[in-house]
Amino acid sequence: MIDKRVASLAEAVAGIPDGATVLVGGFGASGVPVELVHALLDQGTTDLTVVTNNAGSGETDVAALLRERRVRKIVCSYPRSTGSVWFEERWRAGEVELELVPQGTLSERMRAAAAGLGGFFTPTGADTRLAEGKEVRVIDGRRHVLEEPLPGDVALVKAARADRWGNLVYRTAARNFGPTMAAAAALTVVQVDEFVELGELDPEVVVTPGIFVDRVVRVGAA
Amino acid sequence: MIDKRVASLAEAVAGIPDGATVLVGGFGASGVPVELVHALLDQGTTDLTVVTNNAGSGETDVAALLRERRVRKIVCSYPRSTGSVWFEERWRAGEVELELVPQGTLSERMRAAAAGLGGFFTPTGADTRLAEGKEVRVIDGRRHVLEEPLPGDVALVKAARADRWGNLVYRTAARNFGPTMAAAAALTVVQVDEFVELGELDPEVVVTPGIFVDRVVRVGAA
Amino acid sequence: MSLEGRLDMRAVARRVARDIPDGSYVNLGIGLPTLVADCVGSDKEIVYHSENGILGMGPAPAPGAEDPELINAGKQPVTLLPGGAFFHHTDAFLMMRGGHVDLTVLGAFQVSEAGDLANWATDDASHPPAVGGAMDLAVGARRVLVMTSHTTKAGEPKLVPRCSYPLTAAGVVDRVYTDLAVLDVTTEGFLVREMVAGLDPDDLQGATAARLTFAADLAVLDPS
Amino acid sequence: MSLEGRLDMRAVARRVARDIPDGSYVNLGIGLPTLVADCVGSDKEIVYHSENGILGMGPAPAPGAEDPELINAGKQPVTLLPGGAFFHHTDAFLMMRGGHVDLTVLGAFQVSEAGDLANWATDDASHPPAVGGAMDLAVGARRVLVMTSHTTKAGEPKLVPRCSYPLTAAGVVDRVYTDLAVLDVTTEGFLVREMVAGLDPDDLQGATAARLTFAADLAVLDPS
Repeated sequence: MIDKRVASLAEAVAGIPDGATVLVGGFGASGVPVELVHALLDQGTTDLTVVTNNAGSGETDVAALLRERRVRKIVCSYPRSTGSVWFEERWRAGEVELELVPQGTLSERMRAAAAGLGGFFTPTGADTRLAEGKEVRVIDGRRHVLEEPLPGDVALVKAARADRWGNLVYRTAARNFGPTMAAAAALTVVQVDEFVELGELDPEVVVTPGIFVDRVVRVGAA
Repeated sequence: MIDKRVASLAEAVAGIPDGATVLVGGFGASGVPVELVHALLDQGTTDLTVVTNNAGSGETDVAALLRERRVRKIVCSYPRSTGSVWFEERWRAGEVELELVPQGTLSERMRAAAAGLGGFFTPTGADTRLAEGKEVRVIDGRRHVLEEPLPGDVALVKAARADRWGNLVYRTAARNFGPTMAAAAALTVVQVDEFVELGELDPEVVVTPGIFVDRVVRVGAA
Repeated sequence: MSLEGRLDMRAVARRVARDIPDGSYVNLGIGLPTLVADCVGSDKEIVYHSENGILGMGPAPAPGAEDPELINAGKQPVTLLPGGAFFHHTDAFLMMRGGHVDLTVLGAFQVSEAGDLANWATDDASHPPAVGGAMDLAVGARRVLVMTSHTTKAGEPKLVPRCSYPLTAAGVVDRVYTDLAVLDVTTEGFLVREMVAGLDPDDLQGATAARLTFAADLAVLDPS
Repeated sequence: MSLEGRLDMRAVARRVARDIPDGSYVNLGIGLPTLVADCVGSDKEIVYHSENGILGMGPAPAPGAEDPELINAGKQPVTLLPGGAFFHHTDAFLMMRGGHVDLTVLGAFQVSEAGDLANWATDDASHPPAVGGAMDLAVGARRVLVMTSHTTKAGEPKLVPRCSYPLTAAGVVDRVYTDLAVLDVTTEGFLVREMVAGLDPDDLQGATAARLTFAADLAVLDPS
């Protein structure tokens, strides 16, 4: 019997160790697994490498992790945005390491990890400082950079609905990094708005099959 | 105004030149764009490189192309199956070149072309004769083979429904190579069972967005 | 030097919009380029792509009707048109990098005469760097249009022999639309196609660090 | 040499089935391994994966209820269980190569003492080669189980020091289930865990080209 549903946010993030690489879904405020990130914060986990597109804003989610000095390194494409004060503060103080990755390379590197690939050549970033130190090769007349897979120990993802097998569907543009991150981590933890019965999700419409998912929690759960 | 619907199978394959590399969807008899392949046959197009998982069976689709000597080369993972007599006949006579590719590498190479990547390292095929002549690199302690992108001049794909923008949904396991091939070709031609109005396909459920599709024809159309 | 004919950026957006073919798949960079969408005639059907997994973006929603998860690359609320679709980030960038987006309009700090684009970093060490999807769009869109003021606010030329700012991508820009001119990037450098009414070629060259050539059929930039 | 206790392959399938943990994601290779699905107890919930884009495959449909497009890797009609999902080929192989499939059961021409697997080509030059998804499964599944007769019909050993047939993948096999024994691939080669009742270790070694070691807790292979 497969049942990936857990009863609480605390249970959802239980066992995530200090030092983990955590993939955090979301683009701006869309699709961010806010409650899961706060559960991780409440648990006290620290020394994290956080992979996420933006570096948080205001006092919530990734910004709160930064404020509480739980983040050793952040891997992202666009850390500087309106309200990214805690990232900027920690970065200026040299308290957080930044690995800046072009957005498409960020998601493709996670996909490579998900797909068991050893890396890929991409034209993105060639001839720029983000290729510094990387292998460059001319392929079909164009310069390409060799990029490495980027796996997570953990992925924290927000979806709309899940069944007990962990099949997921998302809502509008909140899908963003969720499907890729869910597939790229050793432990994938998902928060959803709603649980549905097995078989209720149309098999043509499942976006993330449960094979990628380990734990699902309904937000609002105790 | 975007309207990718064409009125006939002949119009759907019009202009596909001799010598083209054609990606043909399908796995066994599931999801094969039979009518489009026969339209290509009727058009007389020849000297083709056909990329497809199997090499056809009996007297239809890819088997018919082989019988009529329209195929110079076939790139596939499993050419030998029940009824693949025309492939075997042409292969034994040295009339068709075979490039054998592991199935996952076949689809991943087409995806790399679709994604604008210059190639990828995969553990699949390392230490086997299918890696002969290819660059091998040890990554993370494991031997990987460098594989090249595999783009098509044309993709022939079967789907279930389409709207005038070319958005597609498929039916059960007939989806197979369709979404990847549709994205990997310069000209993507799709046969569907049904046209629907723009907006009728749920945006959460579109499997192949119309950006990948050039022409759509309803089978049974004149 | 008289640069009196300078257009406002809305007029530049109108000029860019005229060059977008009916039926195009278009990605508009954040900031100024988003003005272009409002200027495309209703006779054209354009499918707007957003890097966060949207095709078929429509205009901003009515106040109060915003969906906080349905946003564009600039994090502003948007709507979805009939025929639109959602997909994940990796597929969104497959579309961009893989040459499926017909055209992008991007802002720029500098464009070089070789078509190099610098639009992501100014090397201001007091701010952390941020790149987003700029590099992917620049290398991947079939046609890269740049929309920018011809000079900086301080009067520094933005069209240069070589970019001094960090590159976004090398040799990618096809055409530049400024508040003074429309210029193609050619193998011989910038070729001026159109200039605003009343501008003297010498004055345009004076506002440009790169050497300009002028098209034989040089036209007046119509700001309407 | 007495190999009288040989099991039929259905009994081997039953033995394999006992080793599949409840809740596993499983891909069964075409041919003999598909027997395993029928032998898994109803107390276990197993999610079967098929390379052509299916998770949650159910048993064969009733005669007349076949859907010609809903087939498994062996091109036989199947059904889909509640909770199942369809996806495209590239995602199906992402699951396989990326270590998401917990275990696979594969047939074999030969397995070497280093865990090398040869199961796709016999170098019969009169037939064209075909590989399918065999290499992807072999490198990607978290656990690779092989199910095979201990020797060929002609009596040639299939468990060998080095494969003479072309490799599918090197160093991937975890455990082998034959009609005579269950053997783990260890850093010291084949370790016999179980043998059929009444079989003499020397006879098993006699039917095996690779050197065998025998587990201290060697057990009888229960075929029930």
